[in-house]
Parts: sequence; structure tokens; C-alpha cells
Amino acid sequence: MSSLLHAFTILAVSAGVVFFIAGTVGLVRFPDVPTRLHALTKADNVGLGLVVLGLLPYTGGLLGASKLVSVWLLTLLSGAIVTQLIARAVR
Amino acid sequence: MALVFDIGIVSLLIAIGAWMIMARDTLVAVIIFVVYGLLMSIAWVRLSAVDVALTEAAIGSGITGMLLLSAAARLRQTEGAGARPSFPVCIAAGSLCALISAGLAGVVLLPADVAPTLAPLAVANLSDTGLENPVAGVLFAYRALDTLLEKVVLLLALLGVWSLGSDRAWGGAPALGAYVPPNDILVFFAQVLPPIGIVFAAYMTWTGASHPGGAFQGGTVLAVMWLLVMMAGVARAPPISSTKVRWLLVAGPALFLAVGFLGFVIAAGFLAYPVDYAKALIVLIEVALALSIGVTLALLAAGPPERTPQP
Amino acid sequence: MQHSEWSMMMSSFLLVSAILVLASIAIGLVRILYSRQAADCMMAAQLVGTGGIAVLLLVAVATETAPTGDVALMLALLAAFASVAFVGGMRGTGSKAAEGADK
Amino acid sequence: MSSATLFGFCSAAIVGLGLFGLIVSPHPLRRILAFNLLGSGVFLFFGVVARRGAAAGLGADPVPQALVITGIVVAFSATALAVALVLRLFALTDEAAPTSEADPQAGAEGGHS
Repeated sequence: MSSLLHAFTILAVSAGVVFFIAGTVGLVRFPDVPTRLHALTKADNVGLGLVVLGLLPYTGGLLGASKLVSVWLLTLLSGAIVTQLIARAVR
Repeated sequence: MALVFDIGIVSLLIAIGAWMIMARDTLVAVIIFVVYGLLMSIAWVRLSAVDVALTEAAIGSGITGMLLLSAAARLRQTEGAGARPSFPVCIAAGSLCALISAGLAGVVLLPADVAPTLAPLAVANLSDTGLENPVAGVLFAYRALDTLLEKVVLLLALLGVWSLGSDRAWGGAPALGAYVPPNDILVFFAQVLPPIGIVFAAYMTWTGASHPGGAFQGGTVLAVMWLLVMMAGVARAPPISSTKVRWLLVAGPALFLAVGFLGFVIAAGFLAYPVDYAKALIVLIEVALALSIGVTLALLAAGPPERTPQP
Repeated sequence: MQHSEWSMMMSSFLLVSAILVLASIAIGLVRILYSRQAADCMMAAQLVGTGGIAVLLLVAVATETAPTGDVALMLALLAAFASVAFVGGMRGTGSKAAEGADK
Repeated sequence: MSSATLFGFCSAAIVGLGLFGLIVSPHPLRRILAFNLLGSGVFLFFGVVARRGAAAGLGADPVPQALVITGIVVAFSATALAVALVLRLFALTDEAAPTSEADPQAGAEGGHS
């Protein structure tokens, strides 16, 4: 059981890191503000979600796990709203 | 491998600090300051100081950043006023500061043979307070006088800020809403986030007795949520002459002081707690303090009154 | 024996992941804050908030420090607030500066 | 090298940087910013002392931690007061050039009016 869980964590966290790196590549390479905003929030939020998913087996209990999931949900919410705010500010 | 990570975060912190000093634009410098505070809380976690990490994230970056940012936005026109000192002066100042840094680094390199610590003492007496978080024990039991006086300092600072308003505006409200032009998304955000924040603040205050957290962190989250609501224009800033606001401001310190004097009657002396009720009293003080800290910090960040009071 | 080997490997893996995310935050920050456009600077809190939480969680699990879910929640809340303050600060009075920077 | 030593070097560097910024920055707001940086370096130094005092099953000595928490809150209140002073100063002197020599005069003027 444990090696299967380890494999799951390694898989999810690696995927998360790839999304973070992809987000940064997008941030560096994309030509204008809306596309960069897109790269930053979408990729990083997926990256954080995957990292949280991968770390869930280590949280030691339902409370810790739900805390991590709510961190991710909160980031999603604020990411969506802040993106709108920034995009309107430049329009 | 942990050391490699530490080297990474330390060099990032130093680079960001240097960048903040050198940045040409004050607004950008303030943004870098906020980023620095967020990263600094990771450094505090690495130093096993989770209580401090929470405080740094909340106060060090969040509310200080908002305060400095609104000031920088207002002083936009004065940007570029004054010139950097001449090159030789910069060199002299730079070498002086490098010398001080080297001295401090020397102190770090040559530690005492036995690191001074009060941790065993703090843990040994913790059971008398009924708390499980040693930092809360220090703040509210061993050094309660410091914490009480700190609350008084906060109130004095608020009095100082208020007295900097113009004579016409005395008794009026701070003009916080003017800083962000409100729009529907911001209003939505200011309606969705505060309930979450208030639950989290209550949790922080409650959990502070046994886990990292406490009245400071909880109060700061309350302050931040209130500031968000005021910035979005969902609720206006209260006039500083409001009796309700003033009661909230003094509730925490007053209760703390009352419990302190009660100590003469029911315990060993000023700010001493009876062993049986220590935890209950401390949690009660923390709840009142969290409310007062929230109101005080938010009003400190909102600044002096600027709207003339309505009759 | 095998268990400790696994956890050693896992801890190294998580730390390497944390370093990679930290590096990508650093590069992103340089890109954002050197930009001539004001809107790019407003993204800084979002970038460091999201990435910082990931770094924090990875490191806390890898080094088995105290549970840091609360710190992560605090960072998420405060990063959101800071982003709003950034938008206000860059836009509230700095409209002409922002326009100037857009060119 | 232990990670506490590493953070100790970091605190030394940040204190130096903050002090440098405090001396060379022309704008009062930048000086407040630099002063906050300086303070955060000092706090970090306390954190290193706390980490080295880890004992009795704690990761760090709680007393310096409590000092730092108090310090952060007080630093914020001082910053708020300083920012209010600077804003008032600029409001009264109406875009007067805030060179370092003119500062005390401007302050005195503000006090009289």
C-alpha cells in the first residue's frame, strides 16, 4: 500500500511542478498582459491543485486534508477574481 | 537537500531586499516589500517558528503592504523629488553598512558555547497556565505585562494617527473608499471573502491556546477583512467619534487590565491567574483582544479622518 | 529499513520539487517586475501566493515540521487581499503613470 | 553549516541592506520601507537565536518568538504613524521638494501652520 501511495505522490507532485514551470515559461514568453495573466493563474492553480493532491496522504487525518483542499479552493476563488480585476484595470 | 533549499530561499530573500532598495518606482518597491513578506513567512517556518510565520504573513506583508501602497499611490506626484546622495556618500554608506553586516555575521559565526534558552523553563511551567502553545504561554502568562503595554502602544499610535487629521475633519471618517475605484467584481469579492476570513479569524484565535495562532493573527485577519469591505465601498469607514468604535478599541485592553487587577484578589498578584481558571481567563482575554486588535489595526491602516463629520 | 529508505527518497524528491517551484517563482518575479506595464506588477502577489503555498507545503512535508496548513490558509487569504490592494494602488491614482508605462 | 547559521547570515545582510536604504533613499516613504526591511532583519536574527535555543522538545525557544510577534505588531503601528506623518507633511508643504536637508524645516513649518 505504501509504495503505491508513494508512487501516486511522486506522480502528482511532479505533474504539479511541471505546471508551475509551464506557467513561468508562459509568463516569460507570452506577448501581452491578458495572455500572461492566463498563463499565470491557470497553470499555477492547476499546479497547486496537483501538489495538494499529491501531499494529501501525508496530512495525517481528515482535518489536515480538508484544510489543504480548502487552501486550494480559496486560491482558485481569489485567482479567478483577481484575474478579472487586473484584466479590467488594463482594459 | 534541505540546506540547498535554505540557500535558495536565503539568496532569494537577500536579492529581493536589495531589489526593493534599488527599485526606481516607489509603488514597485512596495510590491516587492509585500512579496518579500510572503517569502519571509516561509523562512519563519524553516526556523520552526510557525506563530511568527503567521504573524509575518498577516501583518508584515498584508496590512503593512496595503498601508504603504495607498500612501505610495497618493504620493505619486512627489516621486523623484529629492536626489540620491552623491556617489562617494553612497560608497561610504555602503561600506559602513557592509561593516555592520560583517559584524553581525561574525556574531552569528561565533555563538555562545551553550545557546541561551528559556525553552525548558517555559515548558516546565506551561501546565500551570492550562495552555499547550508555549508562545501563547509567554505572551499571555509569563510576559503578560509586555502584551498589555503593547496594546496600549497600539492605542497611542492610533491617537497619534488621528491627531494628524486636519481640524475640520476631526470626528469624521477616514477616506478609504476613495483609494480603490469600486466595481462590481471588487464588491463581489468583498462580499464572498469576509465570511471565510471571519471563520478563519475565529479559528485562529481559538486554536492559539494549543497550536500556533492566537489573538494577534486572528485580529489581523479581522482587520484585513474589514479593510477589504471598506475599500470595496460595501461599508463606509466609521467616523472616529463613533462611541461603538471607541468601545471596541478599548474592550480588549480594558478586559486585560481588569483581569490583571482581579489577580490581586483571586491569585498571587497583578496579572496572575488562578491555576484552575487560567486557560478560561486567557481565552476570554484573547477573544476580546482579537476584536480590539482587529479594529485598531484596521483604523491604523485607514489613516487619519478626512471626511468632515456630518452633523 | 526499507521504510526509512523510502521516506528518505521521498523527502529528497519533495525538496527538489520545492526548489524547482521556488526557482520558477524567482524567474517569474524578475519577468513581472521588470516589465514596463503596470498590470504585470499586479500579478506579483498572485504568483508568490500560489507558488509560495506550494513551496511551503512541500517543504513542511519533506522536513516533517509542524503542520503548516494554517500558514498556507493565511498566505492564501493575504495574497488575495494584497492583489486587490495592488490593483487599487496601481490604478487608483496612478492612471497617468500606468498609461505612460503602457506605451 | 546549519540552516540556522545560514539564516543568521541572511539577517546580517538584510540589516545592512535596510540601513543602506535608510541612508541613501531620498523619498521619506522609501526610508520607511527601508526601515521596515531593517526591522525584519533584526527579527530574523531573533529567530536564529530562538532556533539555536531549541530545547525541551520544542523546535525553537518560545521567548524570542513572542518578542518577535510583539515586535512585528509594534513595528506596524510605528509604520502607520510614520506614514500618516509623511502624508500630512506633503499635504501641508504642497509638493515641496523633500530633500534630506529640507526635511526638518518642512516639519517645523507643518507644526506652525
